[in-house]
Amino acid sequence: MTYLSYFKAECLALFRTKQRVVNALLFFVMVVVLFPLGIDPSADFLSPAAGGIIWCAVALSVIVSLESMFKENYVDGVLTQLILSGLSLPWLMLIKVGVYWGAMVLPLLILTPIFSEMLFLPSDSLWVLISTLLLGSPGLFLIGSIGAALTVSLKQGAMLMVLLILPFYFPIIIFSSAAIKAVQLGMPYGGLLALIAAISLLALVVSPVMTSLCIKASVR
Amino acid sequence: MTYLSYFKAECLALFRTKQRVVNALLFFVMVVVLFPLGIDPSADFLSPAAGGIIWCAVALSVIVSLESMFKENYVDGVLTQLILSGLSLPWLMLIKVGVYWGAMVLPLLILTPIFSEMLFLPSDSLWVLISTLLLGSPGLFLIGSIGAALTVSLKQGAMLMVLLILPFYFPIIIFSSAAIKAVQLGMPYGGLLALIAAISLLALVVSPVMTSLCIKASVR
Amino acid sequence: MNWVWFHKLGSPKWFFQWASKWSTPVFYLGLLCLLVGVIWGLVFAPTDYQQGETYRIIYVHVPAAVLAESCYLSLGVAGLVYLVWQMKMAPIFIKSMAPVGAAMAAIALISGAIWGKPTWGTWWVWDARLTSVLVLFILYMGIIALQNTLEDVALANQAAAIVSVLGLINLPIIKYSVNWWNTLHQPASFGLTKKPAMPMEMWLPLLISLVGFYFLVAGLAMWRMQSEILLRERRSQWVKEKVMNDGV
Amino acid sequence: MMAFDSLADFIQMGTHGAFVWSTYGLVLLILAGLIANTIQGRRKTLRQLKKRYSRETHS
Amino acid sequence: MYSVASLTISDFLVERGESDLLNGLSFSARSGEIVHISGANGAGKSTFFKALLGLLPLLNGTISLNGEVLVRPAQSLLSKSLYIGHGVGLNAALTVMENLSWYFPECHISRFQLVLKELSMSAFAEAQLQQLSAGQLRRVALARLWLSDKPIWLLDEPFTALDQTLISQLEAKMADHISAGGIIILASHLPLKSLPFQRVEL
Amino acid sequence: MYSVASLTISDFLVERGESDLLNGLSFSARSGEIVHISGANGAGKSTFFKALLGLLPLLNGTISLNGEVLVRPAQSLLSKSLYIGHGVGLNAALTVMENLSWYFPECHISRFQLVLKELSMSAFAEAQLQQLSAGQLRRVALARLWLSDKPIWLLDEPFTALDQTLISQLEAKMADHISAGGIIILASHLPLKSLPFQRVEL
Ligand code: HEM
Ligand SMILES: Nc1ncnc2c1ncn2[C@@H]1O[C@H](COP(=O)(O)OP(=O)(O)OP(=O)(O)O)[C@@H](O)[C@H]1O
Ligand SMILES: Nc1ncnc2c1ncn2[C@@H]1O[C@H](COP(=O)(O)OP(=O)(O)OP(=O)(O)O)[C@@H](O)[C@H]1O
Ligand SMILES: [Mg+2]
Ligand SMILES: [Mg+2]
Repeated sequence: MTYLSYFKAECLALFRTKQRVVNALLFFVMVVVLFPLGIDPSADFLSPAAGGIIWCAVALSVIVSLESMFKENYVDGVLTQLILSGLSLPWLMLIKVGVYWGAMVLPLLILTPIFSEMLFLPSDSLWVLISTLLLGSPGLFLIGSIGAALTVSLKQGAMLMVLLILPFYFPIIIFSSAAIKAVQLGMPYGGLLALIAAISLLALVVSPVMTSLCIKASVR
Repeated sequence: MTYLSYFKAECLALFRTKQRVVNALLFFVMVVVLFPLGIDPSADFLSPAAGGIIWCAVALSVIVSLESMFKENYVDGVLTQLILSGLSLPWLMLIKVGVYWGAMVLPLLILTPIFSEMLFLPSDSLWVLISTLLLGSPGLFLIGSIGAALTVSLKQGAMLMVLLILPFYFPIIIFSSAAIKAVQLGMPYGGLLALIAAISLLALVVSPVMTSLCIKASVR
Repeated sequence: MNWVWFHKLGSPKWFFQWASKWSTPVFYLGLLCLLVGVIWGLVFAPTDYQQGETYRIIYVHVPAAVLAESCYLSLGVAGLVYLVWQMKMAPIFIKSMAPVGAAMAAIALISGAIWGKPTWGTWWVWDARLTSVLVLFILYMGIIALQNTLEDVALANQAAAIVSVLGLINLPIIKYSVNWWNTLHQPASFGLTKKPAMPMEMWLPLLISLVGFYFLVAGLAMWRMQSEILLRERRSQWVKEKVMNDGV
Repeated sequence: MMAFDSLADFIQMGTHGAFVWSTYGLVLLILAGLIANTIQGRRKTLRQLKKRYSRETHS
Repeated sequence: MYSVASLTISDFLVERGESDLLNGLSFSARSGEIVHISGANGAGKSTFFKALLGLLPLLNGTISLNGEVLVRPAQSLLSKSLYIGHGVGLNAALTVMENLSWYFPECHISRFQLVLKELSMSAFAEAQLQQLSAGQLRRVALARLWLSDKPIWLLDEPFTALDQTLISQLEAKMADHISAGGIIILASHLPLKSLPFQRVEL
Repeated sequence: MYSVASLTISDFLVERGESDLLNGLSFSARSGEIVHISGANGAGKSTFFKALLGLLPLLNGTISLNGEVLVRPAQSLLSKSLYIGHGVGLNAALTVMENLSWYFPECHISRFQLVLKELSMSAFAEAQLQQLSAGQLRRVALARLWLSDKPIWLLDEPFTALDQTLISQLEAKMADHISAGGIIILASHLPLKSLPFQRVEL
């Protein structure tokens, strides 16, 4: 086993189960649609809330799609073999998260303009929304992978994972929706974007190590 | 195996894993908190949206908590034994959904006043909110169990389940939040409550049969 | 009432042969009608005195919207037939029809959204009709996702049939609920629901285009069903002969 | 009795030519995609079955 | 004595993935007989049990009980047979004892204790299932053989993960069952040591 | 010849749930030897392997390789040993061949084909894992024994679900390994038929 062969295997596995990525996107669509249907469909309500709504939906769908990230591998004993492989577990985890991120983010970015239009997001905010997504989503995935590793041995992970992980998503969500509001009010938002990027960077440093620690503790 | 012993076993199993119920409630709390944090914490925004927010959170947490309803039983071969038990599968399914509903709804009703207060729901709407929850939640659980049965053989069903089931929740959510808005506007809402009850009744008739059909097709 | 046709329809072999005879002519007839209707609509139909030329989008928008609904109705009926009689053809029909229906819903959504921009000034509003088409599209995607995710064919059949049937119940409810929901705080939107009294010269090409869409969808569905039948009946002798001899 | 006086008028469709033509373009795209998908599905099925049958007859 | 005199399988054919399995399997088991189905990995032993129980559709084949062909085979077999397959069929959230009392509400708790003692599992009566070793879990699943009164036993690899002591105990239990007039259909890669059986090769 | 001359375990003690297991297990295996760990269900065989590999913490005990006590035992053992336990360790989304090439990127595809042929699994090279029977899945997991060059094999119930043919094949493979100077530690309820071994009772 090498890093490259693991990377290839992960890509292949994700490509085989590509319906999974599609499902994650459709999940995102559903959550976005839930808001106008469940709460208020008027532009007055939706327009200022659009950025927040999209970010909430992204956060939920990232969590739900990451939840099963390690589960199959855990049950089948693949994680055991990864630990025993002699390769550095944090790097392996980083590879896995990277593959997931790559597969999810691009389609999400394509969907964003459509949904921001449907939620009446002013079009000058769109670019800020996309920037926050680009800068913040690595953080979401990296933090999420810690949660997935923590809950891997539990039969009912999704719920617990939301509980554990959402609090850590709050800063990203709050800064992002603040940035989107800032541009609507004509205020500067560069600092907020920098903060979001900083969180993602921090996650990049911390997450692989944490994830592999959790995995090691879970595999018995 | 008898219906009674199955009922007892399910109650006991749910009682053993009561953390699950707690998690579902915490999940609900998280989603509710997500809105003010991610979108807008002002009373102007929250007060008219409160009913809708609570209902969206309820719908999501019911789906996520039902997702794993049959999964363990599927993996361990318990579903096989239920099918082979000679008892009527629809009744067994109804028992299981009933137990889940019973365990979830009471704590939810206790939480509701707290959250409606935090979301600035006018207190005259509270009783309508509680009535919609009482009348609508059996429908949520019954419809949700069909989705759980459909996706039982999948490793990561939550996403697909949301996708399949949320459209069927829309009417309940729409009627409920309409009823809550109606009372805020001083309009009659009795008809809406009757409609919600009718949907739950319809689900009561259809769901156990559909659920058991799916279970039978899934167990191989 | 003679039920022979019903039993015949249930036989993949009989249906395959029937479809090989009819699918191509039906498809081309549909294409022809569509072309006639659209060209008539685009080139010859008079200008609308209110909307000007933009109204010409109607010649694809309305047929696609109608088809999206009819296709779903047919899915629901097929699902019911499968659950009640376990008829082999029903899941084949559902599997073949779902993507076609999804495409029709997509056309209705896209053409409507583009039409909305010049007439309403926005691509999208959360109006009753639009929302119910969006939900319809999502339901189609759900059925497709289910079929792609479930690997066991028997299970996928059952699951798709159940979701189709439930959708059938859901459809009127969602329509009703959405109507109610909308009118509660947003009455009389854009007069979309009021039937415009169209002059004959505008209405006739619309009718032709609608008929064209129907035939086109029927032809496509038959083609798709044929492939599906071949795949599922692969162990029967007639399929083997058909594939090996004339390549179909 | 065409509704347009010239080809330029026809292309312009009053003021909103872009809307009408982009709609028809997208519709064409979707329909073409659907038809292509159908034909490709048929080809794939046949290829698969032929391979299968020839493997069966050989073994 | 049990009420089933004979179970006859004829012309079984089942589709699994790309291939047809069991091509025309037929055999008959009379009261007091063991049928031992053997065959290489992937021969279709597990598939056979699932088809017999109606969990997989039969392409072809009939099942007769006491000489009569069953019309709704799965339904009529269910009330007379006990199936233990690869899955243990236990509720992971419950303890060992609670699992047993769920399956056999009519039995008294002392009966369970007796059986668990026989299986050397007394110490684990109140244990959670995830605390058991592979073999201990199988023992709990097999406890159902000691508790049920179904005449037909359908056992798919019952010896998996068991130690030698338990294997002999299980064989002794099977001997009891057939001497009481039961029928056992068994798929296993291990030969039965002390029992007479009719061999069916797949 | 392999580079490992001896592996010595001494005074192992592991806490599992309520009880302490392995109470002071010690043994030594030299190059070319098989250690057969046996014991009743729940004796702690699986626990032993996990403790050896560092997956469970040792309450007490040391591991020595070639006479030297290992300081970071798990780390130093990993590069020299191959563990096959209850879990198959295969990625369910990939085919058989893809799984093998993921584990052994350095091997050529023809090598895999050869090994699969030897295991009578050629027909399933492109099969999805969920289409395999219990024994076929184990075969794929065991293919790693044919492909790896690690000197120490740690096998927890390797014979589970295998048919007789494959059991003898596996024994032959194990004979090859020890005659090449490897070390095998094996836990199994089945006795080894044709091989000399050192027995360790738990
Ligand atoms: C995304 C946006 C839209 C969607 C999803 C949509 C959907 C629908 C649906 C479902 C129908 C009913 C077809 C039937 O009779 O069964 C319809 C009809 C119609 N739509 Fe749209 N529509 C949209 C936008 C528009 C716009 C912007 C206009 C023009 C202002 C428009 C004009 C019409 C007309 C004239 C009809 C036929 C009249 C009728 O039968 O009521 N639509 N549309
Ligand atoms: N996760 C756990 N938590 C607590 N106790 C456990 C756990 N897993 C195993 N045990 C206990 O540890 C003991 C040894 O288990 P282990 O799995 O090592 O047994 P084993 O020798 O491999 O048995 P088998 O032959 O059945 O595979 C058993 O008594 C079991 O009850
Ligand atoms: N879900 C499935 N989809 C497709 N093919 C399958 C599936 N399950 C099993 N098969 C195939 O059916 C055949 C028989 O499988 P089965 O599990 O019945 O074998 P078995 O005799 O029980 O083998 P073992 O001794 O390994 O348990 C195998 O060749 C296998 O590849
Ligand atoms: Mg088997
Ligand atoms: Mg063990």
